[in-house]
Amino acid sequence: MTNTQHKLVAIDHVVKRYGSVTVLDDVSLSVDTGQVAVIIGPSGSGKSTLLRCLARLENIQQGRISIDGAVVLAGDEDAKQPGAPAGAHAAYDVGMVFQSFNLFPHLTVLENITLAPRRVRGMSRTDAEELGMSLLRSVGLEDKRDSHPVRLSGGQQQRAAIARALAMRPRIMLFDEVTSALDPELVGEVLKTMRGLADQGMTMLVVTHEMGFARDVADDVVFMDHGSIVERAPPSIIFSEPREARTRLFLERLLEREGGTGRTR
Amino acid sequence: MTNTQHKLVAIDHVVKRYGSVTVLDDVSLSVDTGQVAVIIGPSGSGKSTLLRCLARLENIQQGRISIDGAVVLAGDEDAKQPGAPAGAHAAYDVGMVFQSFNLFPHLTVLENITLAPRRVRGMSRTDAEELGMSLLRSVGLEDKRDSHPVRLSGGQQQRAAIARALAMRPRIMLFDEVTSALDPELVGEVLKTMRGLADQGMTMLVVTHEMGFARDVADDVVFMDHGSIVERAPPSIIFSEPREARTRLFLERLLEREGGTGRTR
Amino acid sequence: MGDLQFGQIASYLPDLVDGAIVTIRLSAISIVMGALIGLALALARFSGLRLLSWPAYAYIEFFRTTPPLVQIVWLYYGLPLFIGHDLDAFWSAAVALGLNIAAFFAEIFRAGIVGIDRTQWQAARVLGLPMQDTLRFVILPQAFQNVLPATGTTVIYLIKGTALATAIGTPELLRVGQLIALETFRPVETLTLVAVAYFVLTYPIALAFQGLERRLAKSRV
Amino acid sequence: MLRLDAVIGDFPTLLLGVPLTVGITLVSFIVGTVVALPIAVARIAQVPGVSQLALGWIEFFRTTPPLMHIVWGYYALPVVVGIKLDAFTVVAGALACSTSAQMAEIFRGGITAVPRGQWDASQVLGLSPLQRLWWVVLPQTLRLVLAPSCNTLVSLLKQSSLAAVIAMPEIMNRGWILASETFRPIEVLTLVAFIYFVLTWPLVLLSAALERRSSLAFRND
Amino acid sequence: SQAQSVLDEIKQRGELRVAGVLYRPLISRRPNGEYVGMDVEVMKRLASDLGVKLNVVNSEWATAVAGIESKKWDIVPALCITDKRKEVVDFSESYITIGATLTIAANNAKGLTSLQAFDRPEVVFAVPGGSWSESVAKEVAPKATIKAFGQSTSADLIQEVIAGRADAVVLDTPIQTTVALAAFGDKIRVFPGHNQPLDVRACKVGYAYMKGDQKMATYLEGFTKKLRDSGQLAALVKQFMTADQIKATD
Ligand SMILES: Nc1ncnc2c1ncn2[C@@H]1O[C@H](COP(=O)(O)OP(=O)(O)OP(=O)(O)O)[C@@H](O)[C@H]1O
Ligand SMILES: Nc1ncnc2c1ncn2[C@@H]1O[C@H](COP(=O)(O)OP(=O)(O)OP(=O)(O)O)[C@@H](O)[C@H]1O
Ligand SMILES: [Mg+2]
Ligand SMILES: [Mg+2]
Repeated sequence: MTNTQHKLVAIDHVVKRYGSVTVLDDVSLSVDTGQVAVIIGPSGSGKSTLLRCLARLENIQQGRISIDGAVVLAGDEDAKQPGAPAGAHAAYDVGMVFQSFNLFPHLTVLENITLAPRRVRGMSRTDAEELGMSLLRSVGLEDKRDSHPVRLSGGQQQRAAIARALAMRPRIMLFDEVTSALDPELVGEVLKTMRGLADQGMTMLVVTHEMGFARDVADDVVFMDHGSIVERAPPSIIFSEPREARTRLFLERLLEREGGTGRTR
Repeated sequence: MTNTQHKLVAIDHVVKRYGSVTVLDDVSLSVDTGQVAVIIGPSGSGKSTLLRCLARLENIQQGRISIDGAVVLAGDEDAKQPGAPAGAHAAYDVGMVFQSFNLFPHLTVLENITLAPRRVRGMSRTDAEELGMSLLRSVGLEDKRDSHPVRLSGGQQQRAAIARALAMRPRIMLFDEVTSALDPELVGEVLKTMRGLADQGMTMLVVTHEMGFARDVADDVVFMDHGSIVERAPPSIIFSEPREARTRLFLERLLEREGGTGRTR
Repeated sequence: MGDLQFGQIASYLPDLVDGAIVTIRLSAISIVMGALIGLALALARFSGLRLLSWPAYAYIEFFRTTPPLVQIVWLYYGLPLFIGHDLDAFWSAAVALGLNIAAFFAEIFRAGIVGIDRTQWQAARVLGLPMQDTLRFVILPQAFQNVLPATGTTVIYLIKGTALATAIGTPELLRVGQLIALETFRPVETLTLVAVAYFVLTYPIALAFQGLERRLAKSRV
Repeated sequence: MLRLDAVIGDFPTLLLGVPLTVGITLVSFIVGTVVALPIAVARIAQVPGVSQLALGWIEFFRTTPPLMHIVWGYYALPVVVGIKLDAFTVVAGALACSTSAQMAEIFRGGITAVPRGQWDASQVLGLSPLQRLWWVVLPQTLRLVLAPSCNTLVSLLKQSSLAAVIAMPEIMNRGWILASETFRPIEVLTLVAFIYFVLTWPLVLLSAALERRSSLAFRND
Repeated sequence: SQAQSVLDEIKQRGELRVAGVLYRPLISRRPNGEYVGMDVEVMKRLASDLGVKLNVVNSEWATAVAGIESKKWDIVPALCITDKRKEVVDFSESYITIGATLTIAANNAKGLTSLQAFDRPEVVFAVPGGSWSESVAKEVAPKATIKAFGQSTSADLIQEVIAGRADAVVLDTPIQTTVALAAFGDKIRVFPGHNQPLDVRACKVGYAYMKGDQKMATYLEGFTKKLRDSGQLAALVKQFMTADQIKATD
């Protein structure tokens, strides 16, 4: 087993199958406190599944996932582990933001944010709303507190979703292609919010196609393909001289859309 | 009225309202045979509406749209025009491809393509399938003829949708953000198909955020904002020295997502 | 089972089978009729033409808000009074139930058609497909998939509802049960057998619709 | 020929049946709906045994006629097991059971229509399964289930006339008795239909209004 | 068609249509669809007298008379003649009289051993609403509670007594009681006794037809007389109205 004793997030030899299809194939990855890991890879390579396992939205067949040293998810084909029971760490140690925002459409923006603190943490309405407003201010949405999600632009919805996740004070934030459903000119505002979070030292795992963001913010870029981690390196290295041919091919394909001009970006 | 006598597509002072909201505000635009016009602009600026009017999916309140000199759509607030009745040109002079593909999910790819030629043009099944297969070959999908759309990747679906539109042998093709619902690494294949069409001399109006495509393929780039055409110029000019401040602001915002690196692409 | 005696009733099984056949015929006729009229009504409601949609609306609400039993009696006894033309008990029941169920089918079908994404209409329009082809080849096949579960429920509901024909003496299942009860004075036992017969008739239909739903769902995802 | 004047004097007798008809309808609807929710959840839950039990309940009450349940509850229970429930309980109970089957399917449709992402998002926030259902999913199903629930209520109102088979003096039983007394079944049943129409029409309007309003809140134009 | 008699219509059409109401032993429908009973026999003779076919049409009590007006059938047999009914239809002369008995559960604890005992509010009579049975119940026990069924058969009503849902039902003697006794044996009791009708309001049975049809009235009068005089009626009554005979046809 790899040495992951002191890492905040430790994914150890995780295998995840749907029926006979193996979606995550012996994946190991660890992230330190305050680190930002950007995960890239072709469609279907298992990026979302990896994040969903971390958020405990899926079960796994083998391996285990630990947060701050405590196992939170173990493979159900493995022998039962003694020691810390799953869930020793509160589920909300991990916050997640989705591509499709998934705001609750029947609630206002502020209600979206205060729901979990009130129902799960048992916060009073006043306290929760105070917390909610401070988060809304930090993502620049204080004037939208009483709007329903449909009345917001995509970028505003996504920022509200980030605020909602932060309201549970998670130690780790997961972002799954949070900008790909947005109009291009709205992408910037969400990336800016994420940048701010990274600057404040939040531990983040980010699946994205925004290479500019990866280059600027990531401590490490992880390239996945066919359910495995192919390569992990700091952005400066992976973009200029990827070790693996598969990584290079993928990055080239991403740039192909720019046409035959051969322009790099 | 502007002189649009000999243009293939002529949009003259078109006003389009939804209730009291004016979505197209006195828009005039003409495109010559074989020209490719790329339309850009912020969300809600009326780009889709303009294409939809051209495809006669909407009615208009004022102005008129002509194809090859014949009026195909006239404002319903204008006095009734003498002369050519609307629809003198077959509706299928104009083909359109949508952002969400809109393939018919209950039909196979080949059936999607042959439906209109058979029902509208009265082609025999054999002829229609022959035509369909040749189009599928041209978009590289001949092995998917009997698949249902759900079994295809987004990029394949979009290429099938293009083939379906082409099967009616339109003289003008409209593309409305045809790549924005696609995974980034699948965008290239669709853009390549469109590039091929442009090379063969198809007259095209393309709404897109792919600036690389605009730069390489467009004869003219049209910038729209708030229902009006702000500026129209060849790509070399509009990207380097846009005349209008609004155009520059929009292009800067598009690039902002690339982060604080100030990198241009 | 305590005081219940089923043995005596067993000898009437052939009669129950005859009754079941009448029930099946009644159901089949009214379902086909209801589906056809229902589709026409749904299209009329959808057409946006006042001249079509208002009568369709009135028809649907009339048949939904008045009891089907009364509709059967109206047709059986009222029709000869008003138009001088006579329908026998079987056809009165079949037609009345068909007209009734048409109203329910109409609403189901309309919901199915409305549920098809607008973009499908637009895609067909841009290809130049005329209205009737758009409906026939693009919209209705998809709507059919959407309304399958509701249709299954309605069909089962109708089969059980054919028992209302008893009121005018149509010799369907429940009526035959009634006659058996009259000869044996065993209504509870008879009705239990009748209920089993309804179950035998409807459960395969419930299963068939479940299966169809599952199959179509698979071809979608 | 239609001599409404001959029976109009008996109209108050029919009206006396309204409270009972409405009472049976409301009680069985409320009880059926409350029971339906856990059944629907059990049907969706992938717990072996529990889902099958729920499915069995739904299919049993969907495929067998409520008439049989009433006759069993009223006549067979006292004889077979010595339980003697009063007529109202039997009818309301039987109708509540079939309502629970219908409403469970409606709830299931509503719950499964809520995108998976809503469950995921609320789970990641740490909400318990019940909290997810109550605070996030159910409120979103409202707009989908309101209209079909209204339709169920409308059908139920008419089905409450089954109480006539055990001589409960609701509208339909009173109608048949009047018809036997006056020999004017068409006229009497026309009055009966009119009363049902007056009772159901507001529900139909309400259902349409609810459908329109609740879908508005989710549109962004 | 007002002036024309139904009788002419019957001859024209070559078919006599009779409402197939259910009133054993006068007329009943076997589960296999066959109609049997004394009135069926009488109607067969009527049809052959007219030189036409007999067609017994499915029918129900509540709507039987309406069927005469809407020309579903020409004659409704087996109806007790009452003044109220005479307002709507005309009747032939009565050809048979039926008495009534009260059937109760053997284990009934209300002490129903005398007629006075029935005349208490806590005694419940299950009857078809608007029927002759109901009028009998109201006459013998005006204080008793009436539980009126809109649509029911005597089998449903017996069930009321068996399940303890009602105390008594009014059955005509002796046929219905015979069948009931055969089915339930010592679970039920008949008051005053089997083949012992109550001394009240016997049901005079006649045939109903379209009101004001003089020709029909005259014809039926002649036919009934012929039937009675020839001894056929007495033979039919003997054949159908005895308990033993009914048992034999089961
Ligand atoms: N519920 C499921 N049942 C079966 N297979 C699944 C399921 N969910 C995902 N998969 C499969 O798992 C694989 C990995 O999916 P995943 O969503 O993790 O990929 P991804 O890298 O996030 O792709 P994308 O860039 O398209 O979001 C895919 O092949 C997918 O088809
Ligand atoms: N059916 C409608 N009713 C009312 N307003 C509408 C309707 N359809 C579009 N609009 C409005 O018309 C304006 C132009 O919409 P349009 O879809 O043409 O913009 P767009 O430039 O294509 O935007 P995007 O980049 O988001 O696709 C928007 O403000 C939109 O809200
Ligand atoms: Mg993904
Ligand atoms: Mg658009």
